[in-house]
Amino acid sequence: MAEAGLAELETLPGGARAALEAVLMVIDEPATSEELAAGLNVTVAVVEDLLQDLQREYSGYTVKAPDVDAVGFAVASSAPRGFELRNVAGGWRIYSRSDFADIVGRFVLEGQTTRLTQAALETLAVIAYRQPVSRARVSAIRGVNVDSVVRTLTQRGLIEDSGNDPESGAVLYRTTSYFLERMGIGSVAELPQLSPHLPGLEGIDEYYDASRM
Amino acid sequence: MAEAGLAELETLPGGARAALEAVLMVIDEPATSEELAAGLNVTVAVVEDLLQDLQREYSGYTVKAPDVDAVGFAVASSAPRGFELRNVAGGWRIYSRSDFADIVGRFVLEGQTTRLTQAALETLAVIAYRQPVSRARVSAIRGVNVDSVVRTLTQRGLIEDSGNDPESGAVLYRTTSYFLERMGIGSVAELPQLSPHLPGLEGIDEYYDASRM
Amino acid sequence: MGRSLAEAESPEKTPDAGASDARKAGFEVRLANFTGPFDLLLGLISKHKLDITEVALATVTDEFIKYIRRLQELGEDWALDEASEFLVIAATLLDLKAARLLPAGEVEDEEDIALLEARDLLFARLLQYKAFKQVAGLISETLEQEDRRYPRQVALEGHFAALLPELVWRHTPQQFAELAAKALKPKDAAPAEVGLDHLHAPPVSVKEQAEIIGYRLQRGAPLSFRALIADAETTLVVVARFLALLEMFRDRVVAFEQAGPLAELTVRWSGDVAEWDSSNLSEEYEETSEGTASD
Repeated sequence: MAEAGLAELETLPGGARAALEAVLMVIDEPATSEELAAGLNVTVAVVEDLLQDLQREYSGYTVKAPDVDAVGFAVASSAPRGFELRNVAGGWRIYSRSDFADIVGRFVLEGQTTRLTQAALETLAVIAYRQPVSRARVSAIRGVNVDSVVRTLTQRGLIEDSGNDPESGAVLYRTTSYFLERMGIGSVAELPQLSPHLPGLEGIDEYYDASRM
Repeated sequence: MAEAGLAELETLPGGARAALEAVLMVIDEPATSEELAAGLNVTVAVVEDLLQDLQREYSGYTVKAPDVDAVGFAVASSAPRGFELRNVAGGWRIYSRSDFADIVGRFVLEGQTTRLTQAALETLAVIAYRQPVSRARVSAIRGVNVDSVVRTLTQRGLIEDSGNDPESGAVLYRTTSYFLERMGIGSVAELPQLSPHLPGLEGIDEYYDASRM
Repeated sequence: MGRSLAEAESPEKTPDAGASDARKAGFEVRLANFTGPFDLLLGLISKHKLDITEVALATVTDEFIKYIRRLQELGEDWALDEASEFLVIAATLLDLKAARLLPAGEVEDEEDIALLEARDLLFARLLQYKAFKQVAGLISETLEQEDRRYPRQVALEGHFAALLPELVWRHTPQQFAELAAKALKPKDAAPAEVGLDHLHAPPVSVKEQAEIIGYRLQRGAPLSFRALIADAETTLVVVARFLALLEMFRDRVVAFEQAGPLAELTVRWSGDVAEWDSSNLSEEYEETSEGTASD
């Protein structure tokens, strides 16, 4: 059935590649390759190939032919486009290219986020690496009360309530997929390793879990 | 000055064309060529040339070379894209190509529920009782980021843009007549009074204004 | 990281400055994004350009206490949480200073081991804090870079929006109003409660403890420190009595005798009974304990 889907798409102008592009135009949050495959009625493998083709093409890496210069328009099409296709927070989405941030920023005022304070950044870092984690524990690690900062981060949609600690009943926090999106990564596993910053403290997690506050 | 602007844009990867694309790809409201020219710091004539180039390219009409078939990738790049640049009511915006309307429509319907989520309902309730109100304020009241929920409610025709806040310039939202219809009431004034449910509501505005971010 | 360390040092730049200069220094600290005792401790440690060793800690302890004193001289109002965190750190540092006096090698006493563990815990916490500070810097850079990309998030084109199935709407106006009331109710409306949870112990006044000690010692017989804290219910009381003794020693109303390292510490009354009053004690620790009590 998925093969029939692909054959059907290829009859349209621009084929499956253009169909995928058309769908990418209307999504307003990252779409997984599974969702895209279902929508296009093709296999996930086909969609993933197409996505990678598009990603490369938008970034201007498609020039393979040796005689590019002979064909005027080909040079133009090998230049990077003004937008890029990225795989973030587990899904695909189109973004304006960062080179044009200043220009795009003049048109897109809203949604532009204000910068986080140092306190908010440090709290966010602790939550990102220790999630799910209670406010009390974040507070113990940071050495200051973090209640209001946690509220701000929640309002900004960067962290969220992820249920209660079965033992203490305290609310546990975790980062959101919006956080992943803002970081441009697919999952928290892609965050830089903490251990290089923590020399000789391999056992600290166990220590903390034992003396949990 | 506009010429200096063009020279500057041409130093960026993809040049002025990509810069224009970057803007067109992320704006929600169609922009006039005058607005685009001002944002890019080039003349209107330059922008209009670029717009027409892009429009033709997206539609796959750039193929001029006679030896296109000899160059594999050129065929692909001359094919229409999945999106098109349209001039609607004097403004330019990128839309998904109409050839793919069926596929896009299927994708949009996939996974759509006929019911609003709890988050959407609560956001709608806040807007209904506090209108006209900005997203930032709704977000502060709800304690979470409401951007995507507001988009959903707008798409569903339940709320609409009602102009900008004179002070902050933020877009203000209000409920629509479709909302009244669904509620079975004639005007917002007919919404039940909140006070019985929320004693001490008088001070709530001050509370939120004080804790506003 | 480097920036905040430099900032944390700023209070040290104006030793013995005039009142207005000192006030300015304190003010600078507040502006300098100084976010708590760990920040300050890290700053002090890096200033001495030493590994976190016992030697550095002794110096750092002195400076930390000096810093607290300066803040109090400035009449800075501390937030309750901040003050209590400082108190905890100050107490730990005092413990550590005491631990430094222990001879290396034979550590048998459980209390000594506890002190060493407290030291290791403080080191571990500081290192961990430092690591998170560094990754916070990385996260900040990434967020800034990513902020330069704008996602395409346009409203659905009209003809697609029209395809959406009709919403199922089951709310009566009354139910909708209840929903609104719930959504509009202020969350976390009681900031007064915030931050009290971690105060496990009731507030203890150093002044009060000094009075207790004074009363016992003025009866004549010298008492061992062990005896003086025998009835202390919590560690906080022990810390308060220890601080009180330091204060009383400075006021020269008590004298210490100790036969050797780790030997029993004997405390003897040496002051003029008529003149001494616990209210003579410096306000150093008192302000925060009173703040704790009245809040």
